[in-house]
Amino acid sequence: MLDAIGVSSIDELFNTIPENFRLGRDLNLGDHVSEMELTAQIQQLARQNASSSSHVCLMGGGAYDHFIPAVVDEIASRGEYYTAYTPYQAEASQGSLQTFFEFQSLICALTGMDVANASLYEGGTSVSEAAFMAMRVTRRHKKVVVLESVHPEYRQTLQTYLQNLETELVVVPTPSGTVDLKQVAAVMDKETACLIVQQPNFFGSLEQAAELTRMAKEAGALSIVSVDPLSLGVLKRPGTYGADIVVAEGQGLGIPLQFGGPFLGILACDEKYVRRMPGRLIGKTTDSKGEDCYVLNLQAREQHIRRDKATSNICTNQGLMAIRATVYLSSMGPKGMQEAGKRSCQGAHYLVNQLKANGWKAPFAAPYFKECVLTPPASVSEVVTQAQEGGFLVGPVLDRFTDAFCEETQEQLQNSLLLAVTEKRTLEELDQLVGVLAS
Amino acid sequence: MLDAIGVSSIDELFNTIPENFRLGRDLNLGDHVSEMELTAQIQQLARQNASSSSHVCLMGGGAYDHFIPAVVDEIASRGEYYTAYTPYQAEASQGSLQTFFEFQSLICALTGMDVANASLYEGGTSVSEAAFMAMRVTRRHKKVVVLESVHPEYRQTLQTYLQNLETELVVVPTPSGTVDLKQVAAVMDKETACLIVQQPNFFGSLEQAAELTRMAKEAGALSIVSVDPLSLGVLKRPGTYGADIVVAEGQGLGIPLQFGGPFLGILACDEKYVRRMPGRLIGKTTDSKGEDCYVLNLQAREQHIRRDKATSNICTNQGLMAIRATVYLSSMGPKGMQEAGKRSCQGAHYLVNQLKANGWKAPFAAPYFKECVLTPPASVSEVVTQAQEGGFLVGPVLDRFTDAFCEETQEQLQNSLLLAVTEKRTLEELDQLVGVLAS
Amino acid sequence: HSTRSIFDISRSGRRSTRFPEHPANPEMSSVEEAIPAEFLAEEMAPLPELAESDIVRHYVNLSTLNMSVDTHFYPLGSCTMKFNPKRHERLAGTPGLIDMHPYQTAETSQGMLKILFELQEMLAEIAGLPAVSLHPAAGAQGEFTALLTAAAYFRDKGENRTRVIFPSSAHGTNPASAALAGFECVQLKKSATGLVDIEELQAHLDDQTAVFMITNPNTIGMFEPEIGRISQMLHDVGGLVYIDGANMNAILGKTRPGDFGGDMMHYNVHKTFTGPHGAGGPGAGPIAVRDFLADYLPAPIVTKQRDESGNEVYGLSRPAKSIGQVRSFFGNVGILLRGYFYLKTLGAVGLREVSEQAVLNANYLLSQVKDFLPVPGGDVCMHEFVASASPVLKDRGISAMDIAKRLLDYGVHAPTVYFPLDVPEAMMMEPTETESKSTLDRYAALLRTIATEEDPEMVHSAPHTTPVCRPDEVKAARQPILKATLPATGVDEPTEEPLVTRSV
Amino acid sequence: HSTRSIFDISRSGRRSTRFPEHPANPEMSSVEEAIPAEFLAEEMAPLPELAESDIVRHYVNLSTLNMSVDTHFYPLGSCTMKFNPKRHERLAGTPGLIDMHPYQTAETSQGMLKILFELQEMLAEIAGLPAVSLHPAAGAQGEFTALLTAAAYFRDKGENRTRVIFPSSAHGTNPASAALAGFECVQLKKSATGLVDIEELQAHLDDQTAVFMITNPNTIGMFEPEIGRISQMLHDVGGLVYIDGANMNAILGKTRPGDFGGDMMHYNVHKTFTGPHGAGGPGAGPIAVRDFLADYLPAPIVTKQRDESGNEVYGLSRPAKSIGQVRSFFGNVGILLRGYFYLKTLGAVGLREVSEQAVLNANYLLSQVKDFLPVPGGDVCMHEFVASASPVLKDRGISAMDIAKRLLDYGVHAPTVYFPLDVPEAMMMEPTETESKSTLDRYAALLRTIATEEDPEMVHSAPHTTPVCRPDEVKAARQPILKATLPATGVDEPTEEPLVTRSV
Repeated sequence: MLDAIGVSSIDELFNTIPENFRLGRDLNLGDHVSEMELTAQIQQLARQNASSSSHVCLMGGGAYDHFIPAVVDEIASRGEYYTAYTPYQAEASQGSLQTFFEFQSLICALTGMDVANASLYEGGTSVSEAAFMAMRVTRRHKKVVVLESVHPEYRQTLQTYLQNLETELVVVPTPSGTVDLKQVAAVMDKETACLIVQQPNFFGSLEQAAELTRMAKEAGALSIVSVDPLSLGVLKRPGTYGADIVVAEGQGLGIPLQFGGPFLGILACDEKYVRRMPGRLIGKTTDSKGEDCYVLNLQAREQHIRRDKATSNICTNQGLMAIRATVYLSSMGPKGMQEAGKRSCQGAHYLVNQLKANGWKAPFAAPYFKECVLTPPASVSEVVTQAQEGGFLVGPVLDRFTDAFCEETQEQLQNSLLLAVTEKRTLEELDQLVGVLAS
Repeated sequence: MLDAIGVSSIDELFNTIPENFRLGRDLNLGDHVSEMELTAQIQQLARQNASSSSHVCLMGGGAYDHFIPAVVDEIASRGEYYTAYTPYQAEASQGSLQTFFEFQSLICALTGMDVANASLYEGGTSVSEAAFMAMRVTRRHKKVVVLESVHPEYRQTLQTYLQNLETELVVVPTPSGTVDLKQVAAVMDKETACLIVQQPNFFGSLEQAAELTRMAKEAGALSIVSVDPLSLGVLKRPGTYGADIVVAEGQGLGIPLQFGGPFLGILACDEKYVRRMPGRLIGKTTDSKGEDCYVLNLQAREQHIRRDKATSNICTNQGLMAIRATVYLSSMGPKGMQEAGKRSCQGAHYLVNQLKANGWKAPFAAPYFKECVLTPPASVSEVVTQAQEGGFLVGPVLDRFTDAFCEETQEQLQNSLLLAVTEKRTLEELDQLVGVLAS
Repeated sequence: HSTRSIFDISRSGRRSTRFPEHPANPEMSSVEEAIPAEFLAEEMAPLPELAESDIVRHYVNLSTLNMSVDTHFYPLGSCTMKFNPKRHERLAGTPGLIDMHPYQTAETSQGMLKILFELQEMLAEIAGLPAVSLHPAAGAQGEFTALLTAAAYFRDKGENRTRVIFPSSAHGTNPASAALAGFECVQLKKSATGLVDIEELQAHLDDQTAVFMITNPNTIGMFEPEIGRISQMLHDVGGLVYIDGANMNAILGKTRPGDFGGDMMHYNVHKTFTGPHGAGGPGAGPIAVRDFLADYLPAPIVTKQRDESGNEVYGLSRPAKSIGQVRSFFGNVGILLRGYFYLKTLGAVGLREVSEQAVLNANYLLSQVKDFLPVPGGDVCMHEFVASASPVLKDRGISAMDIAKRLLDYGVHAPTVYFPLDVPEAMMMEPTETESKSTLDRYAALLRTIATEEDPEMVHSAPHTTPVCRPDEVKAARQPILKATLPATGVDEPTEEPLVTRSV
Repeated sequence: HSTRSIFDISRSGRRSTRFPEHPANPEMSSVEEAIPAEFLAEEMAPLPELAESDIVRHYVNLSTLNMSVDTHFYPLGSCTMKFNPKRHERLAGTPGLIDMHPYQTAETSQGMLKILFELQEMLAEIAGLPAVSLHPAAGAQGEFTALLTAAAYFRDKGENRTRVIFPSSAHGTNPASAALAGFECVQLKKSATGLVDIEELQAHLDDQTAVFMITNPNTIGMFEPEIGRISQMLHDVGGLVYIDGANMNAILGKTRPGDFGGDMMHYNVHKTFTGPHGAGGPGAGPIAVRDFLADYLPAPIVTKQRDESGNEVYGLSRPAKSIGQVRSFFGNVGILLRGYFYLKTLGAVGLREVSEQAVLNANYLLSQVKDFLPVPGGDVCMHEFVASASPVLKDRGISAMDIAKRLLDYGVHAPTVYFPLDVPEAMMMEPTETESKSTLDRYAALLRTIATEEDPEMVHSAPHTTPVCRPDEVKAARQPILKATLPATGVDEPTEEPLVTRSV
């Protein structure tokens, strides 16, 4: 090969790197290890972690231990999917393209919206992208309103995204766990691009989402509703109460917890905003022989065409996670989503009632779905340790987020934690947890 | 659908079953469980077992904890392979056919033989099938000679296979761990169909396989050598010393232990016996367009054609295990096989020497490869428990097989066990085991 | 596609799996020190040298040349090509199951033994036969094992019974197993419906009769109406009835071999209970037998006892007069596990629904094709039926084989053809319960299209879209090419490529 | 192939995943009791109803319509489509890694945190930049995050720098990220080699200059010879140099962004360190920055300390002046793990060999095609090069797009075409280190065959063997069809099918 190139060594090929910049030593990375050694090392490191394999997981806060049907792994582990590139070359990518088209369709069916893109990074950036989209649609760039009950990390992300811009981020406090509609009315005005609501909210509680959506519309702003997709087998789909943009963290849709990512950003909206959407969109069309086929659509919105005028900078998205969600939703169907939602909701209420009987308090009175803020009669950090030793993972403890809440809300969250119950949890497990925490 | 058939109920379709034979009740199998429940139940049952995940496994006796490259699972878990049928329909099965052709080729390369079939059940039945084949080839149906040092379950299998026939099974005792050539010479005669040898033998020791092969030839019998495929990166390939039939348990070639099966029966032989072979054979040929392709070959030997005159009754074989072995050997290559063999052999000798320094005895003096019979200074059953509590699986304890050995050999095996060291074992693990057993 | 083998794409120096040398240690001997030179190989095995990327691309592409249940409708009669639930495949790989050594102590195997014990019980219940051995490796070995069990029973009773009888439509494994077990084989005459001619059978029965082997429902897809009388006839002469369980998918929870007179049977776990077919195997062939045969079953059997504290304790035991093992180790546990998962998943009602849906699907398909592919067995079948392409051959010169090959062009696997021999131009179709009505409709429409295809030459010369077309089997058999080897010519790459060409 | 969607094959009553109801318990409330009716959905979501067998056959067949690294050579320039080791895919699924909740306490996450800490350290070493954040979700978010980090740094210093500059060959994400972060974008003029015009750059530099973003080696595959001077120029005006790490595969262990003047950079873990591309993602976009920027990095960073007993204890911390999070949770850990496995697997020497082999392969390919596809960058490239199909277009009317499409007919994925815009009829090729010489030889021969193909119409109208050919994008955009829905017409199957049509 060197002869064909006309050089005498591989090093010669690197002569274009100025000599003073060449690294004259080995990187300090250590020696290579074999597949066999690596396997042993990683298994050993993995054993140093707790996880939902070693413990029964009731943790919440935007990532949940939901059940994943085996068919999801079966499909997503096919090399034809996971080693393919972004489907720019339509003829070589009909598999991915049709699957993403089906993903868009399923998300629309689940949320009740007109159109969904083919994924964003995760829940927090989806909220931010939705806010930017709302600013483009409304041409209002001065003010974004968000409820304090939206996930603090989503709000933090939005704040970071806005930090080098002029846009004001107004947070409406929610010291009673859900927002007071009057306080929202007080801040919505003609400069407001959007109102951002989470349903169920970060505390697990149900906001007056339909009413809030209406209030946004009245102010000429867009309503952005962040939902838990796993609630939509039971709770109203936001399309049915007029949400303009729906975003979601799609982790529950067949995606493992994996310490926080990769997850799945979902964004769906009203048809009329489609050309302002961020992210990839797949469309159906016909090919040169007149046959139906799928293709990347409306690419003129995207960074590789529009560059600094693009609707977002996103390029690499969460394709494989969207494939997982597609297979997941196909496997769940309408009844599976309803059953999972019911089981989660019933389990959560059962657990909360049992704990209340043992002296635990729930600071917020609003209806909740599968997750709830609870204050134990003992120190919350001791409770976490006690649970852990008894084989349970609980939390997060809410002092983790103290900076994210106003003083009044913080007071409510003192010595408390989130507990979430998914469809995976059995009554036996819940009873056992109550027992562990009572002892 | 019922209308199209012209019946009013599904039950009507079962009217051809005489009424007195219809089961008028539910089977006593219990209620169905969901995927989610089954998963939880099985994981709980699996936790009640020790295994090479929970313990460091040094167990031997014909099944070993060898390393399995991930690529083996990647390929063998493709639905196109594992949900396909036997490749009778060549046009719909070129994937399986070519893969099995490559399996045959790799087994020939590994053993040094001319031709290999596309798999039998496992090591024990391979020995039996080889003996039947030898009887067909030699037309001697009266006597089969097997060394006592052949795996006792292989011998037991052979004995069962012969139990309704007239053939005499002569076992040559091996009280010193390997056979005395003179004793073999004494039983080989003109009525002997074959001499069956295992190399390394059940005790891990090396027989004079080349010499034994020669002795079989001299008697006009076939030599059948059962090998450990994982030894053939280091030890002589039986084709190089003239073995007529080579059989093997192929479990080490990328197949998990799974409590004893499915494993992989290997059978390879000299070209001139090909039409007497049992099992499926894939051949290369051309199709109606003159293109190269693969096809089931010499099917006239098989049960679906020749029925009671077939060379074997085997139909379902171990296709998927052969695919695993094919990918495994492709991934190992000549150097990988050599490295694995060396590591196993060196590790075994290191461990045995350390244990000997601690008062353990090895009853047999012959050279061994990766496995050895050892007698601890304490009670062997206590040693097994001690190892287990220290995180190690050792054995089998040899009193498990007492019925299988003559008295003189049994005496040597008193209070002893097999220990096997594969390439997976590190010096640290071996040192740790020595420490656990010393305490 | 390319038919180049891994030997052709081998390049000296490429690597995939590597192992480190043990760290230097004064007490470590070299292999040459440990083992005398006479035992050591003089050169490495001539295996191909490949990077992991070479291997993956080669076999992934090869795999896509197959038709399989996961990708295509596969109505292969007698084979029960049903869908394999993906959870079961994955659960079989659970750590603590897949990596258990077969010689672990019972104490360290309680979870596994409990599963296997429960499977024994479930299979006994489904069979209506009380004693089960999970040991045989596949259906054919199940037959062989049961016949040896019968032989041991007769021997123990001092009877000399040498003959095994079966219908002409029997699977080839029946006579092959009987012959291997040392029996003389008697085959009944052909019958277009596969039903047993009672008088012919009676003529063969005497005190030499050991076993009558019968597949019920039979290979034509019909339930033998005289099975009760047949069993009685066998029992009257002191013989036994063996039920080949290949067609159990038709009768699960509807009727039981033990109830209609069977004394012994085997299951094909990969047919009936979704162990996948694995391109030919592995299977598992558990057998169930009557109580008086239990003592002769092969070892080992899983037992359940209670310890002093009343806890369940599982163990392995050897029946009193066991014929011994017919293979090494316990059995094809990995496949048995899949069967267990399947039975747990379905429960009693679900399992009965399997057969109900399988029979419904088969009858529906039959109703859609019988007008142009006549079915000698009649208008009602069990889980499969055998149609005949004779009229199509006569009218248009299109044979069963032609139709089978042409189906491949439409992305459907061929049915079983020319088996059983009892039906001319046989096409044996088994849709299974996991296929939907729309798949059956499409298949029936395809058969009709092919049978009436305008240009019969397109059918004769089919398939046209598959990687290959009608391989020359005669040529293959005449001068067998049964392996590839490394090319003799040198290669132009370095002898040890850098680390990056390997996976790890 | 069929383009019917899962909505089309839906049949009422078919099921795959089911969940049991909780057992009856007096303290269990119904959902209707727990939640007021105003919040509850009035009907089920109109999702399709399918059995697992339907799902598997649908998606397995769909997947095979893709070209992928596992199945085809994929010389897509700028994308580093290298082989993904299979062990890494499986290890990422290890229980205890894949199923950790992001809010677990540090105490219950020590193994994971150790891995992530070591990865931070390794990425810092490879970059020659001391501070690393693993937080960004992808390369584009890495850019955005680094730009915000720079903005916070400037703001903290009281400087008002509003402008980001980049060459015309920059990836689209560079300007898009800069704009999103609130910067004004300045693009340099086109250059056929992609090298920076020093004078032009100088003309743009002033105290408004925040960052110069440069991909080095650049998108043409050339190492910027003036990178030292460029960095100096930026630093002279108080600006920062951002290195787009898309092309790190060329220089691993050979030179480091921090050494040649970069102040900030991102990695594309899915390009350089074999996180698979996943049909578009997920990626991970860790960034590395100079020490003076470390305090502004996003939270969280993994830290290592020692407890009283001297044991290593890992934790998460927030840098003093952090810009905050740019996403929820820690980062795309699943992808970061694959990067970690890869770096451990290769070590220092193996990693350098990656770049050496990648550059060797690219130069060899260049040498084989330059006579008919001229390469404006010259005879030597780094890991990729940009050839021009202009002469072929001029002589034979065959465009870069035509060649790209025709390659698909031969089972090779197309190279990147028409990017960067600086080269007319650009064909950007990156073979990567994991392809063998024989693959490169075949590819070069194919390019030559296509460029000289007898009937150019075969090339214009290509591809001919793919499932579809040249979709109508204009039609797609004009009247977008962006989803499927359930058919309005009824179905003819029972409303609740038996258990057997589900997987479990």
